Amino acid sequence: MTIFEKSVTGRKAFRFPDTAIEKREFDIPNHLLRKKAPQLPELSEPDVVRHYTDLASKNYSVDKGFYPLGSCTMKYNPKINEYTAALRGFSQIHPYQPWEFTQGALQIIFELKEFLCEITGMDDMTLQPAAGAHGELTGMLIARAYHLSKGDFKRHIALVPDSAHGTNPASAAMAGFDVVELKSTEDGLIDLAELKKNLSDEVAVLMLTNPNTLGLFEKDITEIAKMVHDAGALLYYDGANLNAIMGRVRPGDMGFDIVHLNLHKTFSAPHGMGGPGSGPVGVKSFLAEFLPIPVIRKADDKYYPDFNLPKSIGRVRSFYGNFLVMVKAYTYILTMGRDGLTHASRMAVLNANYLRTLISRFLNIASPRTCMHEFVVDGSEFVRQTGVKVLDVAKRLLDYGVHAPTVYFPLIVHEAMMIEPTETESKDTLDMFSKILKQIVEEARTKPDIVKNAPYKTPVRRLDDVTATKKPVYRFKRQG
Amino acid sequence: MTIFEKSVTGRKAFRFPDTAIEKREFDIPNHLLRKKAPQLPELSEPDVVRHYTDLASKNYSVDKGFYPLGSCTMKYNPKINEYTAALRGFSQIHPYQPWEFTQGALQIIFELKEFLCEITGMDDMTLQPAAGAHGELTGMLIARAYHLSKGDFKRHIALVPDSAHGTNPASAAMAGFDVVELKSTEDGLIDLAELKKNLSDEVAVLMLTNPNTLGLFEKDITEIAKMVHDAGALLYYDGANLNAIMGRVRPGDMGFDIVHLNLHKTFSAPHGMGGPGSGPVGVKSFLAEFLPIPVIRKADDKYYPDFNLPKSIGRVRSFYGNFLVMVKAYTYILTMGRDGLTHASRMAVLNANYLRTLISRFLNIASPRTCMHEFVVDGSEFVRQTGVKVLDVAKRLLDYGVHAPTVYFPLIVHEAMMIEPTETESKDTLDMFSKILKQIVEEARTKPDIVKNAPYKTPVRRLDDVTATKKPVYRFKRQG
Amino acid sequence: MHPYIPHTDEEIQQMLHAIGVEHIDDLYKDVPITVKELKIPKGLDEFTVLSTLESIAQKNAVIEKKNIFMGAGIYSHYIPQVVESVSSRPEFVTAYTPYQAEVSQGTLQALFEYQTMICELTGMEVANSSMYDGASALAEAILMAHRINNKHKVLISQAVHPEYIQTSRTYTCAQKLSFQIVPLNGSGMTDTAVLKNSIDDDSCAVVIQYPNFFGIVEDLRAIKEVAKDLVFIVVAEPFALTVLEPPATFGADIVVGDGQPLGIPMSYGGPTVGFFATLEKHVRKMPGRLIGETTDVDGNKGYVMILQTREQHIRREKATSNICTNHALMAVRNAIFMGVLGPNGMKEVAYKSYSNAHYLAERIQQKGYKLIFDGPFFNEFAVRMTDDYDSKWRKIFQHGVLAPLPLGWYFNQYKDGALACATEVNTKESIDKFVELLGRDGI
Amino acid sequence: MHPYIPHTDEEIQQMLHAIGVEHIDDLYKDVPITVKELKIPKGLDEFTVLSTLESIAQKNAVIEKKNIFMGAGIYSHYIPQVVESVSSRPEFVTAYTPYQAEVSQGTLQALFEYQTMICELTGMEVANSSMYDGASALAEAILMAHRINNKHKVLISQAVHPEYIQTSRTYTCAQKLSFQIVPLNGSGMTDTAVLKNSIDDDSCAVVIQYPNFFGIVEDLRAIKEVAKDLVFIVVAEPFALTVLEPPATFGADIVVGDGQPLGIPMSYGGPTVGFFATLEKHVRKMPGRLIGETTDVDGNKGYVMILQTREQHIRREKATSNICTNHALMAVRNAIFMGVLGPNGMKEVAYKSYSNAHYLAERIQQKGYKLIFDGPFFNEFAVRMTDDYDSKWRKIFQHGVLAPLPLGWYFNQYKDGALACATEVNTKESIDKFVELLGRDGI
Ligand SMILES: Cc1ncc(COP(=O)(O)O)c(C=O)c1O
Ligand SMILES: Cc1ncc(COP(=O)(O)O)c(C=O)c1O
Repeated sequence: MTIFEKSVTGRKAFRFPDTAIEKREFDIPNHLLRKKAPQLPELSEPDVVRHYTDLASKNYSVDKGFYPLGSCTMKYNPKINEYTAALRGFSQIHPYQPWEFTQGALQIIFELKEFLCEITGMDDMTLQPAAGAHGELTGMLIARAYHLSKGDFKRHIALVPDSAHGTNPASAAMAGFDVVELKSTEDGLIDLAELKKNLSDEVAVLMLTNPNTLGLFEKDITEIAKMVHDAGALLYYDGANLNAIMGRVRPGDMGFDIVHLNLHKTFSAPHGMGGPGSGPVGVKSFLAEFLPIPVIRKADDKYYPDFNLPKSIGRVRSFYGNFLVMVKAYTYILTMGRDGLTHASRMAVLNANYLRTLISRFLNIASPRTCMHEFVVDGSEFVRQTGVKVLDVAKRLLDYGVHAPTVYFPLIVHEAMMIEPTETESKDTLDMFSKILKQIVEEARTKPDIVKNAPYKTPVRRLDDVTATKKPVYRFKRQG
Repeated sequence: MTIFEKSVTGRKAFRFPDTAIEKREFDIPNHLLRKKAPQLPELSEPDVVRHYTDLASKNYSVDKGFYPLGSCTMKYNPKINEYTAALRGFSQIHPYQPWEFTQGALQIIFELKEFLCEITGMDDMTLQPAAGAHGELTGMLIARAYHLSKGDFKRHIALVPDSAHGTNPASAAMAGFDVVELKSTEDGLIDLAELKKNLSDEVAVLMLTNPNTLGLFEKDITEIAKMVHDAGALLYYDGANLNAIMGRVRPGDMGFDIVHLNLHKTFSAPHGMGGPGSGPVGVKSFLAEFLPIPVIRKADDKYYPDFNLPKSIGRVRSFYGNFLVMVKAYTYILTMGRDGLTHASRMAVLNANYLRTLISRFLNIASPRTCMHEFVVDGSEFVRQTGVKVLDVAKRLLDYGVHAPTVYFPLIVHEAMMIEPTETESKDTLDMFSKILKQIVEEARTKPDIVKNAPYKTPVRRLDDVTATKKPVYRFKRQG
Repeated sequence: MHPYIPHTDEEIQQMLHAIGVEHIDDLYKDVPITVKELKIPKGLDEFTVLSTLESIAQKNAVIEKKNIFMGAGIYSHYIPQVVESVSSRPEFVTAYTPYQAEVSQGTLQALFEYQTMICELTGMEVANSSMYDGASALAEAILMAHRINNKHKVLISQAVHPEYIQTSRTYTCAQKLSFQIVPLNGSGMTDTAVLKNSIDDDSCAVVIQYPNFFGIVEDLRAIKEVAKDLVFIVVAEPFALTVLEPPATFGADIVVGDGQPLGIPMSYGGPTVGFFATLEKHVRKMPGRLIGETTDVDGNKGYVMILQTREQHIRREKATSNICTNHALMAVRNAIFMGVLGPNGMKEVAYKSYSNAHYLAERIQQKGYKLIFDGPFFNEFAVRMTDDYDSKWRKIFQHGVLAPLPLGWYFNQYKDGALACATEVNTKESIDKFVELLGRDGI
Repeated sequence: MHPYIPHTDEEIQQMLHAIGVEHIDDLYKDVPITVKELKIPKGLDEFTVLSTLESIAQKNAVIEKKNIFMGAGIYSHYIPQVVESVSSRPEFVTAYTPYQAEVSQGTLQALFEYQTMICELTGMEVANSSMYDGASALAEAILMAHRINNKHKVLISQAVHPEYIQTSRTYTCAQKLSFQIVPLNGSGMTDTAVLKNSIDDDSCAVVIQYPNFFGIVEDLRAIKEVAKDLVFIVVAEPFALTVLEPPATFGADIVVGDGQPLGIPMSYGGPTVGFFATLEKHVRKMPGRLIGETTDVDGNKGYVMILQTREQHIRREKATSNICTNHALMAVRNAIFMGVLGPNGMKEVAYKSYSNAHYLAERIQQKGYKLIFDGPFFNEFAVRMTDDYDSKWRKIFQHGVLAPLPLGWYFNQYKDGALACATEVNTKESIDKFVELLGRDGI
């Protein structure tokens, strides 16, 4: 039942203190005064609690179990992070307070930036973007500003591999580039010949993620970087997959000029049903002057926001970004330290390879190469043989109490299932998941209808999203 | 799966700071040093979170839905109470700090005592007892001390109605009394003749709750009090049912000499799967000298603990009692105020009578009289007609997503179902519950097996508690 | 071993064995080593981390709620504890985008209800399930306007939040959109005469804030009259919408704003959440995620993501936006907050804010300061202070009061100006105290 | 209308109508009116309540963990945030006694696991699912001993926590039990010679604390040797049990203690939780609730309350105890905490506490103070200060240090004594600072 159907006129869950100031009627022209109150629900406090307790019980979450959503790095979200972010000194401050009195907040931003620069091998960074895609837009606007600042007006192309995440081309387009798709090799890697063919003085940027969306490390990265730079273009790093390589190799060292990160992936900030995240963008020093304003700097042991960047691309959002998410990432980095972060990457890679090994015994893996922190199952043979779709397998997994992997992405793998266990999962969990998946594959061969009609044990069963889009219902409407 | 089965040797979820002090080996005789480590589970932090998240999902709770457990006053537990009790100034203080530096804590205890004295009409109070039964023991020991102090050594009897809660006779026995059960009238009230017959100079106390466990107000209470006092005995009030009468009549005004309360019932502190609660005991002034030590007093605007009560019964537990529970009750009383508490009682009585009316349409109510905050269904006719037990009905209710009422209590009603909705439930909820119950009664008549084999939708189905007690398994043991 | 990483040495060996390699480094064969050791501190236990963070937090001054007289996009309101308790449930916090709808009905229904509430507040027909913040929501609205009519000139009121304008410029700089700032008249409203004259054939959209940055309630009817053929974008404040006629009434095409006032702590400005609402006819041009109602195979009601072909994961470079991770948790927080306050609580906040702001304005005026504009205002207003106001403002802060925003930060012409705000958290006593401080010598 | 009470006027009317009465007062016909208006304040909004409580909390001095050198029954330990987060889940907090086992498996399994952990710590065969606190658990243990052998004299070590002895006296005063306090020898251990001589035919039980109130590790083997035929009751500290041989090894019949050290904040002393463990042969004499394993009709494992015939709701005045509401949530908190620390973490705390306490003792001795006893101690020890120690102690407090407990409160013979404590939260720096304060002039 929706919250609106639980509403009873006159019920209330709130009470406010007296301000000792007389209530006034609005002295505002009548046509600007609201005639019909918005139909918000009227509830008691227990009503509210029960409504959302009920909704909560209908959600799968990391705290509940295994959530191997490829590309999303659903690692465990430490409880201490929630605590530190809720400290009054962080949550109860106004962004326009005099900066002398928000030195703690500015210190967090500054030091987090330093940490992340060190981890990525970049020279400067903005923490303003609110998510990965937001960071991509920021980074691509920086690339644009850079070329324009050199008077180089003809670089209108962004090269994006066909294996890239959808946000890459979308962000490139928002930043004004024409997107040219690079076909990958059979292996799912950058095809050097293809790259060469497409490089020209019209190319502004090549966007990559490394390891790429197949979980494979682009071993030719140094070569690629050289080619791109020789062509006068910039190399952009989508940091979604940084969780594989921390403490071993850094995007900056590989030749990347611009990097975005996802604090809600690699740095353990929770995903909040879809956000908020945080998408810092790091750059090599020659691009620092284009960063969004303000940039946080330190002088004489004081931190301050610097608005004086005449070449800045400007702002990409209000204030300083998702500050409380930064507090969580900062807490996490202090907790993990250089040793812990390195260990995390190594265990993430170990987990992925172990699970890959188990699953390879009964499903095809898209690439024969050792994977990094994730891998992709190629379900095409399975689908052909059983008539069961990868989507069906995903739904059936829900019945067994685990979350499904990312499906049908990356687009270059047919019937893809993209699996990222992360380092916080244990061997037992991976064993269990592999066993479940194997059982489903078995079911698909012997009793395919069971799988095709799954799920059965979820709060609702298979939902009709086709009709939902064809005849969209955007909001609750009272009957009659 | 138990937490022990999830354990993996060497896993850890903790890390401690360095103290900068060298680790020493124990300089303790060898036979006193532990040889075999306790088998506690070894887990990671995510393991712990998931284990308890899973357990949590298997619990019914007030935040989830209707919990009409008669006699338990399962009212909504306000979120603000949890917040105030967690304030560092309350949760992070040692009970042996100099009392000059715990003035806030002592103020809470003192003022809460004053509030509760006002609400109950008593003159003084201790907040030391940890629960209702603990309060009963305290109160009965005070009664004992009182009679002894007067040199009255022969009063060895505590009168307890047959409708009383089990803790009443148990507490009386612990306080050294011989328990004599008073038979109730047909109506479930105190039988004045029976009382008269049992009163003598050997009777120390009559224990009552009013309204009683049938939810009926003992209308002859003034008469009863007079009889008891005339016989030289004391009148004890079990405050479990105070939620019916706040702001209208007070135990002290009815003639009660000793009162215990349950802060976890009437005053909204949560029940915590079975506790902690808090069971303050209030007394008339002539009994104040017997209260447990320390008593919190105020002088010159300072609060202090007074240990100088030579006639005190002593301590009933360590320190000051369940202090954080007191903070919750204090928060609640400030929030509700005199108006809110009175309103709460009235709405609790309205809810009970409304639900009683609905249910009386298809089940027998134990008493024809208007009820107070709860009422009892007499299921004997239903059981006779359908062969379905009240226990079965209780189990079937679980399938419909509500908690069952208290069953088989009070003992004087055959096949009792004791229903207490509390004031925080809405009319919609009561309508829904009555509808569910009606449907189950219907099922019992038409398809009794459905009810007899319930529940079906719960995390486990009907459990075998007979074998569990016959061949008890007290703890987890590793196989083999 | 790290508390969050479960692997024991033994398990690592077993896993390596199963994979068929000897060392973890064997898995990294393709990957060069460029780092010997990261120059960040070694990992710490949580108690040391906690005390470190606590001492950093101490370096931020927390002003008592009642002493905050600044808004300017981030507002201090009461947030009932139940909002915090419910929205911090791990089932909400640790879930992601509802890719598997059948195990995400909590998320989906909560967002569907959020969308409905935003529709109710704004009067619009469709709302998405969140944007990053108000500023980026406006930027996306402008991009959407461009998609609607393919025109290039955006007429934007000078009284739109300066950071929103900056953000919109950044977002749109590559789209060949030009911005023309429309100045204000003496009452602090966007000058409709100038607006009218500025409209030409290539004019894409008009952007008005309601109430505007200076607190003045803009006459949306008058705007619409002169800008009929433009895409009409309104940036709105949610509490104001409970008492002001919703933008839909005046023909708004897109209504955006920031949800921070609705139960989100000030948080140094983030995370907040952007709301975004429009008309059904524009829905396929709309950015962001949409949740819709549907049924499952058994006919039970349920919720799913709809119209996903607008989005980046399907449409890629042709998507209506690049947004992927949005601010769902904050949107649900808004919904929980509105569920607690209901229409009457929302209105009570609006009334109290209005009354307090007007009392504050009177008291300030009694001290001899003049309001900059004479238009009707809601809970913020601009007042002329003195040329040294910025330093006065810092001094007042040291008395535990966050005084009105120095307008000189953003507006040369209001160098001596301040933007004052009051909400339900201020009291007569706190206002009187602030006004006294304002007039005190040496401050 | 109150936020927690949902009734609208209209609903009240409908309900009254259904009941068939006109006014709510009609439901109260039997009930006299003796109150016109309660003399307590009117109800307040939650923000005013919150600021009231915050200002009351401010009146309590919170000492930084590392500067706490007092235990005496309540100990300052680290509590990982995950313990707080998990144990505050509303599914645990807002449930009651698992009367309906099928919807209480969370509670039941958690308590079953808790029982198992207590058995592991103590070495005993059965543990119940909680008592109120350590003191009342001891009192109940003594009553149980009396049920076991029906004898009347309880020999109780002088080094049992004084409040535990007081509580036991109160609980048992009506049972004709007599208490004899057994004094200590020079090493601070219960004097076995005196104990031996005190035993007679009517001796019921011997009660020893392990480590004892003065921190000394009692030789349980020696006690058992002289008190073979008595019910052997041990009051134990849980962290010590991870490194000391468990009481079961020495023939204990009942082991009780307080679970506060295991993840429960000091909380001004409450709520904590009492643990209670015994041998299977005594189980039917045991107080409190027991959870056992069983199966459901489908053969699935599950948990239920067992042996309920011992309890008050069935056995009434013949029950083994009157306890009903117990401290389940605190017991589960103990279990969560032990789940986080595991055997190694528990041991690490024990080692750190031991090492810190011994460093502290050395430093104090270097200042010329003498330990009262020369027996081996765990994390507490008694030291002779000066006669004015109580006032010194208060002065030190004003420097932000909670110094050792003045023993004069409870023991005339140790008027100049103090009971010091160190745990893993203290550091070299904090210990050095305290010792410096102790020696400073004017303090
Ligand atoms: C490879 C990759 N790039 C970019 C993104 C976009 O990041 P965000 O969702 O934070 O905007 C994602 C996120 O899902 C991703 O997986
Ligand atoms: C009528 C009555 N009296 C006494 C008690 C005992 O209170 P507690 O459980 O807090 O010990 C109860 C509790 O269930 C009760 O219902």
